[in-house]
Amino acid sequence: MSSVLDEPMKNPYLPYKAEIVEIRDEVKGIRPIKTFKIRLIGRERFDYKSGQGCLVSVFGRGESWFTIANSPTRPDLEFSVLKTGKVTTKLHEMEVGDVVGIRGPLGRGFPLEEWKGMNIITIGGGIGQTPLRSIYQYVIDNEKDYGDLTIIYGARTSRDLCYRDELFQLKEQGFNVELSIDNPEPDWPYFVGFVPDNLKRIKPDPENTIAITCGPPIMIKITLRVLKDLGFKEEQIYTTLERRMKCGIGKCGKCKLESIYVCRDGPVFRYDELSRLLEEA
Amino acid sequence: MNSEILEKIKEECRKLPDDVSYIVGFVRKQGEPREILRVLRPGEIDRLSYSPLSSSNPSRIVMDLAKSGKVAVIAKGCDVRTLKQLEKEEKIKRERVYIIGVSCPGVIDYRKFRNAVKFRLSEIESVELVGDDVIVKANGNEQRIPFNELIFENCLYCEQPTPKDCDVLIGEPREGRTDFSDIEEFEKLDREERWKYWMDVFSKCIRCHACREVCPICYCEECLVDPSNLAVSPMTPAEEKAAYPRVLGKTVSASDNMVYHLMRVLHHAGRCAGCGECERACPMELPLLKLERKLKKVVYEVFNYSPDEEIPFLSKLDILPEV
Amino acid sequence: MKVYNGNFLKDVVAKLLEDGYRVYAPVREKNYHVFKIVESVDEVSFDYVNTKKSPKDVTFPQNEVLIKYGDWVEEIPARVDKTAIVGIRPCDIQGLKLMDSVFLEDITDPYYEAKRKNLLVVGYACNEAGDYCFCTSVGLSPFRSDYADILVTDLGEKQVVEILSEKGKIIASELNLSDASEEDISRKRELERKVLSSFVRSVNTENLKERMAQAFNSDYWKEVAMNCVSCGACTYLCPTCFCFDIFDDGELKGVRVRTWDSCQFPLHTLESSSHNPRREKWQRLRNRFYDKFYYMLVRKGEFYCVGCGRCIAACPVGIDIADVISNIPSEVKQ
Amino acid sequence: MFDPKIITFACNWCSYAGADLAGTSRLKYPDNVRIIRVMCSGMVNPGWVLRAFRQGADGVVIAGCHPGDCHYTVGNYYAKKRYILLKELMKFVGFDDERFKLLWASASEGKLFAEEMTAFTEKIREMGPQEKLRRKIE
Repeated sequence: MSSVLDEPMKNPYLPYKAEIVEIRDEVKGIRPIKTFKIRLIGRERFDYKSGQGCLVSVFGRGESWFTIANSPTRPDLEFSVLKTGKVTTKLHEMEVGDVVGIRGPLGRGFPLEEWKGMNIITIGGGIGQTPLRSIYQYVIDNEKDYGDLTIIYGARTSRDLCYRDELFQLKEQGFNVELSIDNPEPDWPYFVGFVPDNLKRIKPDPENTIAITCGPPIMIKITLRVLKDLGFKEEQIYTTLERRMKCGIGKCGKCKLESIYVCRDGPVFRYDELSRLLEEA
Repeated sequence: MNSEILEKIKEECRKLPDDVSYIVGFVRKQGEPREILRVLRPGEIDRLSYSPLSSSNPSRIVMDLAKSGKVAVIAKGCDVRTLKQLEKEEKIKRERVYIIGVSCPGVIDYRKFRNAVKFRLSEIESVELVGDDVIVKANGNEQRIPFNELIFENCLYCEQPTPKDCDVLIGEPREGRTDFSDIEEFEKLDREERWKYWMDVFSKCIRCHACREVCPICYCEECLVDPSNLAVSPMTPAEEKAAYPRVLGKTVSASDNMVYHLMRVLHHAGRCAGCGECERACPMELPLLKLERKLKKVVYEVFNYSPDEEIPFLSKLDILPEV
Repeated sequence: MKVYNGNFLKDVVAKLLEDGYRVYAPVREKNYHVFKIVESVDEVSFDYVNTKKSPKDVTFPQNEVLIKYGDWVEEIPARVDKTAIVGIRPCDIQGLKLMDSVFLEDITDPYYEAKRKNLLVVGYACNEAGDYCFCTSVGLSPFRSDYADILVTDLGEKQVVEILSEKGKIIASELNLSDASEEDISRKRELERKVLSSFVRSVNTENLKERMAQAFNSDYWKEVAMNCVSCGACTYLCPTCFCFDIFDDGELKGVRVRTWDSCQFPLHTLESSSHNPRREKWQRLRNRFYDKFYYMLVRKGEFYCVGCGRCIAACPVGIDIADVISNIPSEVKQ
Repeated sequence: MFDPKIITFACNWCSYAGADLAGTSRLKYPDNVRIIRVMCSGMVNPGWVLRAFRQGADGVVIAGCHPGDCHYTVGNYYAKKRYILLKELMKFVGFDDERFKLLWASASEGKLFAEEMTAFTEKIREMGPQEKLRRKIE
């Protein structure tokens, strides 16, 4: 009996059918990361904003939230998946052509329209680079609307750097890309140390600038302090929060942070929205 | 009667060895005659209370506190047996616990009490056990109820009302008895009647896990059935998390609830002291002790294992029947 | 305001059964009452203060199959037929209203809506407060509700029937009601005064928001949670606890089931990176109190506790929400 | 004709080898028996037995070495203890405990293994499908 429940648009729990068209190995080793390029089957891609995410569904295992890694100006949907649990392990075993479920776009994206004409700085750590990649791809594709772009990104070791070749390519094209790794390695020409220290070294000018930071909770905490010291006002800083996400539509209560549903009112937040919380986010 | 016991308890608490940093005892709840377990400092002895409604088993709290300091505990017969079992499983060091044993005539089932008492719970001032009657006093008048109408059913089959290995004993010793007549009665039913009975019981279970969380010997961080926590660390490899042996998830039905309870009870073989916390905690008032007592009957009769043995039941392999 | 000679509640159950409704009504189970689907009127019993479990599982069942899957989505079962709940207390009706505002606003939950829009709600005003009731402290009344279709007050040999919605009018018209006389109304007022005086518990909610904002990092919450065992009894009985989990049962072929979940279970917020925003039991317990008296007040403008007292009765270690909220320290003990 | 599903946990050193021997010496036993190889019968968790019944198995057998020849000396004693406890509880709650069987079969007893499996399958076929613990939410 087909009812309102049968169409994905009407039933927010029903995933779109989609297939994997390309798999790229970003990082190998014990914490492998793969980027999946996924195309909806029999349906146009929904439009979305950078920073929004999808719940990728593997029937029999469950669903996991991944921020969309590519900008809306680029084709299909890309998700970078760190192998860490039930769903992600199954995803890492999948090949091109396998079918997955996609529920999205979910959450609130970055307000890129408001940022027109301003400089953009992305500060990423480890797998946190995914939403930032969506931003700088969008900024690059609309270069004339924005000021200059700075990409600050760091990881544990050079092997853990996500989107490494793409970032080196951007560096050659003249973009201001500042990479860093935590401990020294033989042929590593760039900065060695944590991302917030790299940020202190670069000392970006807060005038007419938006800073977006994403990564492990500790890195975000220190980065926010460094940005405040550099003179950034709270309205100029954006970040994303990591929570357990299940329904993705602000109902199940797993992602609740005080009165905020991170999956519905986030995961993107302007810093002043978080500073009023009782608990330190 | 129990006001004398309370005086003796307080007296003992004043003579505690000075290295005792916590006292685990009962405190009367505000607004109703219920007795709540509380961790008190040696200075707060006058907050202590004791009545036939002091039914909870303090072993769970003692197990946590004994890790960081010496604990004095006011314990009944079944509580001491649980402490002994936890000591057998090296979860508690005996020298870390100072046991004030109280010989127990049986506790009141609060549900029966609430149905039988004619006052509002907030009006009740005291509940005294005098001889075979419970005297309930409330704003001036008094109600006298026979104790055997209020007694917690499990206490009728108590094996050890007097704590065995305790530092000081209050009240004169009482004899326990091993009696499985209720289980034998139930086993007379034929298979389909038994199945129908348990299906009716487990169709009411809402899987709130109160029975598992209050049980002093159900201390695993992660359970095989419907876990409410997973023992995960940042170093746990992804394959291990992906391959968790999941016997039962969150699906709820009479048969799934039965799998949940069978697995929970199976792990109590030879360990359960019969304190009755699970049945008291169950919001849907299910007869959970029936399963535990059946398993205890099997452990005693088929394996003839006695709980006072030093070696835990699971590691004793020379008691297997020949069949 | 109408009046019905005899037992309107029982007769309306019979009527609804005739009209093919699926009727939830209170049924006595040994020691307590529970809402159950009844086949005939004689199963029903209305002499209760409140049911053991809240009636939230009428519209939000403990297990609900969202999707049956095989090689892809096989089927989405959504049975939609006329249902009615008879004998629901005003505090549980408020619970229903609070649940509706989460499930039906912003993004509508179709499974919930399929059940909710076909539900007829026949409320039953209280004759006497229970040992743990404190609904008047959270701004509710034991004998008024604007969210039911019909509200019935029992005067003994007759029952006052207030029709509050179109749906209610259609059903009520099939039973012969007469207008309430002055004497009926004064008897109802008299009963209402008696009920109000029978409350023994209350919660001090005066400048609660500031007190809670200040007390968030106080050690008070560690003391309150000292005995807590993090079981789910309070949340599973609570009419305004509707957190849920979605669980796939079956590797290649199976069902994606929505099931109740509790913020008291660590697994509720455990991330696969093993980070857990509420790892300690006192954080989880504090979260339950703050969610009902602070967070949802900030978000939805209403207390998300209806004062039914079920969690006080069911707590195995005697944690009492009324005492805990009333005794929140005003200045923070650091 | 009802085709039962039998799950057998066969210990790697004795029963699994016994099953192999039955196969190599062309002894027939019904193919409804699905064998899961475990390193020792003592490793079989009673939860897996209940999970098998929940997933729709009609019969479950734990096959291990005879008491005394266990490769890990005491594995089969643990298996026997758990078997007795679970079987007693099953009887108590009214589940058909004949569907749950413990079998000692050493590596050389291929014939015994085949006969036991055939007899057990026939008995389960008579008893019919197992509906009691099967998961109800389909």
